[in-house]
Amino acid sequence: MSNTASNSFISRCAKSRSFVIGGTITGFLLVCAIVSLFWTPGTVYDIVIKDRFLTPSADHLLGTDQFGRDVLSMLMTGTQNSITVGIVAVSIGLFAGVGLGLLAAARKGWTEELIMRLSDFSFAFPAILSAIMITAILGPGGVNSIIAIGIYNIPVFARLTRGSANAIWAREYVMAARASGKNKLSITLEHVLPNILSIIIVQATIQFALAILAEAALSYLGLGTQPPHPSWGRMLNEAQTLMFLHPMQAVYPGAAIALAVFGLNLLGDGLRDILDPRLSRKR
Amino acid sequence: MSVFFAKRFLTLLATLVGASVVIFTVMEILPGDPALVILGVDASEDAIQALTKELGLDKSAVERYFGWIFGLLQGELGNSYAYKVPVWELVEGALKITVPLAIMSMILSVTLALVIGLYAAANHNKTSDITLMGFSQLGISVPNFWLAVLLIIFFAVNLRWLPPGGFPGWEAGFWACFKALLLPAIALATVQGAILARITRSSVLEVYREDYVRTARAKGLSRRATLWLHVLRNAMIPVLTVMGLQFANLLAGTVVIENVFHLPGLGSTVLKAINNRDTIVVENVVLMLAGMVVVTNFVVDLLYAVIDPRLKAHDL
Amino acid sequence: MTKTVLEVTDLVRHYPLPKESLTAPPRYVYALNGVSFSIEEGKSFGIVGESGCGKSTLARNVMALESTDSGSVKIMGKEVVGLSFNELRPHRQHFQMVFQDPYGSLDPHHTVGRIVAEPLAALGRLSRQEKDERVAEVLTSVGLKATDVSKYPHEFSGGQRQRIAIARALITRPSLIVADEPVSALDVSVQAQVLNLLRDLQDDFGVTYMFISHDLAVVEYLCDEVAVMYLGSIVEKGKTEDLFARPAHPYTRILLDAVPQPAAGKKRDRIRLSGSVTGQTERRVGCAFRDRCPMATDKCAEETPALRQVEDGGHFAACHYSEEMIQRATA
Amino acid sequence: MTLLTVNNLNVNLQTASGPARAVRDLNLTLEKGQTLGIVGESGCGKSMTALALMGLLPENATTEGSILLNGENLLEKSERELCTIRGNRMAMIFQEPMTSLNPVHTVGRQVMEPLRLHKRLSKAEAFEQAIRLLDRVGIPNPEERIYNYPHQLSGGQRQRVMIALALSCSPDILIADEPTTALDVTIQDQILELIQTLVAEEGMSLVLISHDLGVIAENTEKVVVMYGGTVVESGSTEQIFSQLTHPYTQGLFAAMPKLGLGRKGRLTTIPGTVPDLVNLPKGCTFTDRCPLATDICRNTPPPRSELGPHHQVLCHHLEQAIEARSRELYT
Repeated sequence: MSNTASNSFISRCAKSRSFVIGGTITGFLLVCAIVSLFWTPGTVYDIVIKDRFLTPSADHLLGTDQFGRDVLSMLMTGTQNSITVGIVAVSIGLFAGVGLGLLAAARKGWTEELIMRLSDFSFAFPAILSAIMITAILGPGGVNSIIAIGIYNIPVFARLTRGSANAIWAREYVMAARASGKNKLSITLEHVLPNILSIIIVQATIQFALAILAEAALSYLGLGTQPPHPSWGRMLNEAQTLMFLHPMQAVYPGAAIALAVFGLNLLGDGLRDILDPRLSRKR
Repeated sequence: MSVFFAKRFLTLLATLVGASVVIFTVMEILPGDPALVILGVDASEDAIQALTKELGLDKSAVERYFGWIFGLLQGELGNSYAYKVPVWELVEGALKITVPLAIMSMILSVTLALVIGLYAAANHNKTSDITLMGFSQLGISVPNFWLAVLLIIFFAVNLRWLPPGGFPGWEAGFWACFKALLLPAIALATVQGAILARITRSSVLEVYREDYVRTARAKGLSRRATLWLHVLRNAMIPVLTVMGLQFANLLAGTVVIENVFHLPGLGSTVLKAINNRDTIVVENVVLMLAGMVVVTNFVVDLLYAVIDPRLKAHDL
Repeated sequence: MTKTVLEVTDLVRHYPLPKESLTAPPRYVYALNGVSFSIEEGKSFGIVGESGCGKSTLARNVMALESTDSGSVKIMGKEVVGLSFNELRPHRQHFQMVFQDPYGSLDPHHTVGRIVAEPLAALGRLSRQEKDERVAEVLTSVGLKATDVSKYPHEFSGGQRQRIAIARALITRPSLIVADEPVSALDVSVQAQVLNLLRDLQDDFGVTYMFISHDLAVVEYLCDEVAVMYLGSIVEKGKTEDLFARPAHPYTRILLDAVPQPAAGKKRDRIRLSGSVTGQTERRVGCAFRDRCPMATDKCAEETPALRQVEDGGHFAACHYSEEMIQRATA
Repeated sequence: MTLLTVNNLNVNLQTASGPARAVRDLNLTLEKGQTLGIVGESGCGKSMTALALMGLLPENATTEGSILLNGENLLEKSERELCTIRGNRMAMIFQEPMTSLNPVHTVGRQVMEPLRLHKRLSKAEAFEQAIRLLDRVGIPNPEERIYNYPHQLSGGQRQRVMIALALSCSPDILIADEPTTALDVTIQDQILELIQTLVAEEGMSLVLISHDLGVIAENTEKVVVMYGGTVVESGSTEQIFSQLTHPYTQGLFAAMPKLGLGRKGRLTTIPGTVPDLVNLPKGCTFTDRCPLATDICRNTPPPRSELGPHHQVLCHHLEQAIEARSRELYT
């Protein structure tokens, strides 16, 4: 029986076009990140002035930048940065946000009111602006921008979790568990969490993509990842002044960001179709 | 007065008060002494102390907070530390860029979203639907500041149709300003529009499955008439929610986009002010941005009541 | 000597409503207005009424799933109202519940074994083997296979799911099972299977049922005693055969007459209800049913009828004209 | 001339697990002014039949056969032509009065809509007509109620609005799909009575769909019993209820708790569950649950036997089934 269940799960995965494309792109980026840890086609940290602005060739598939660094290698190494940002920022949001959301749904009353008002409140601040302010306090830098983005993820997950958890709390099987003498903690862990997990996973994928976008924006403004560590956003920043002479320098990193975000969004959509058949039937 | 309206209005006020406290606190923690930044590291201790006193920074934080708030209530924003001019003078010009930009991109994105979303929903699962949704997925993925750069390269550098950046000022005439804001507005609206288009489509499709839509079809209404007369208004409810939330993102986007296009709007003002440790400007501008978001969401809440009579009965 | 399993005395539950305006006085849904009854061991007690009469609220209060405003609920002689959730836990093995929706009442992520074993949590101290044995035993007793433990709810049909729910309620060998509309979501052919099962289980294990339903025929089939509820109060109660043969409250009579009969070409002669339901949010002097009652008089508006014995053998009704009603039925 | 004739209607639904035969080889006739009941359990195809008649089948459905309304085949009509028939010559009432009205429009606007669409009435004329219709279906103060939104009405009143809406263009045929299933018995009684009266006054034909044998018995002249997407027995209501013949009809009747039986006896149960429409047996759909079934039932579609005038039964073992009437068919 578990065999047929897993089979149908795999076949559902294979059937979802979004999942296949998104998964392939995400997988490709992961491979890039891992490979770049050990090997890149060219130099990333060394400045070779004589090689600046080379056009694409066999040695430099995407050419070089104004410091003579290999663009492809920088893009590959930039993947590491984006993935780290995504993982850390989403984890912060996930643990704190899901925890608060579950608490709000289980406790109700003023706890719920307080958590929800706080998260409402945080929505009044435009995300990037908050991140800018947080990095302004903590100083520009990769770690600080990640924390800023992570904090911003907390209310997103808190809201989502509380909303879906409330729906589960209204189910009869939760009432049956109450009637069995289960306390709220064990109901939360045994019934509520497993039933909302798929929704949270889907949202995590989407927040991952948003975190990459946000980090790129911060780095672009010079508040995120600092030189010399390669980051797609900072590459764009550096390319902007050269936009009129060397437009392709601005095209590559942006395309990399777009590809990563596109892949993750598709993956999220695909996961939604697979994990929540009720929703997928609706589209 | 109705509970619904009162509740929403109180939330609005509370959010604004809370926002002002948070902003002020953040600015207090912010490392860097405005006087030091203004005078430079070489300045003498006396000069710094004198300037600190002159700027009123020697007073306690609580005093300064209430000074700020009471000033605001009287329409006084105070003077910029860095430029020694009233903050309003700095902000006024910036508002005249950011607000039209935000409105322009909002209109653009909503129009885009409704047209695409409705068209895709009406052609559910046909090629046009799938293609449009593919493009919208792409639209969501593109970072708006990169799109801005691409737009500049294409429309300003290659085609030379539109200026690559800068703002001529409203004295230069509406048309010139419109042209200056068009590319930034498109860059902002594309992403927001793509998100909204997807929401619109799925919301319309969801409402299509409601029992009352079947009732409408059973009355003999055509598919198209059902869409306009019965589906649309119900489908707008979730779209409106997202629209309200999007506005915050749109404003945030302007901060970055203004930077790309060298527009002296609120975003540039706030970035510059943070660098200058011109805290009073930062406080005012951020509070203004938060205020815009809160007021927009308040308006959205009121719109709900117009669209959905059930709210009126329960809460209004 | 029979033992009383459930004794409910003067149970009251009013839900506050969200305020309509800032100045308006607080409003309530009067879900239960002083309900009293008791159930003897091994009997089935039916509670009938239309939607909004408070029967589900009653079930939740008896099960101590929400706080009670006032009154007392004694299960196996132990007062349940006022106990904290933790204090109550060990006592919960004595009363279990079966819900209406066979799809919503089973967690889709749990196996049947886990679902059925859940109430054992109240007992605590069972070994793994002991648990497995009891699950297997209880599954067989409701007509499922012991090997079904590792399956998930979605692999079962509605009727089988309801059997799983019944197995879950039975596993602690409770004295009382509160069943809230357990068959109303099922098809007729499956409903009969579940009703028969409930009867058999009573014969085999001597469980006591508090059986809530809107379907009079189902209640008549299963229950020894019946109470009819209207707007948060019991308007009539008594032995099933007495109450169905000689309804002493006009509302009971109307309910009975409204049930369509599956018989060839008979146009029934019946008393019909006039008007629509008075809101649950109003409290007035007099009989709550008077606006819809075909035989209401001025007395009904002035004097609230008390629940009183109208016939020997514990037939109670809350109507000024019960004797006339009985006379009419016997004539 | 016969108003409505359905010949060999087949409805197939494309589902994830394969094509489901929601309706197969369905034949019906309906004269002007006649009332027809379709009875069966969930998944028997009764609702799909109704939707097929209205041309409102879901997108994944394909149809074969013919539906003749006054000799015109509806299945061959364009969507535009169907729009002039729906709500005009054929109207429908749905099960859920709570969700079948648009929550953001006033009931007046919704009742006026078909009048403006089909009768081309002006706004003022439609408004007056709508008030008359609301009054006709028994809504008190229609002049005020016309401005109400659906959520301001009770379930019964909403169903009355739905009836007003269906009635607005005086259709030839009214299709009511489980119109009272979501309502309380007393309200059900009122609504069915209203439908009866209106159908008689207007000379409309009625197709009443229900799972409740009682509702069908009291409100129709002709009955079609459906199981597994196909008709197993049909005839006049009198005939069917006095001579239950098909094993399924017999079982369905015996499984139903009936008022007045008391606690005596035991309900008959039909073993098993409703069939999976994707994997139906080639022959009789009831094979797997039928006590009389033999090999021939599984593989050969049962013949249609005329038991009396218009009383048709589809069963391979007709004699045994008739003989079983006197005894318990199911044990």
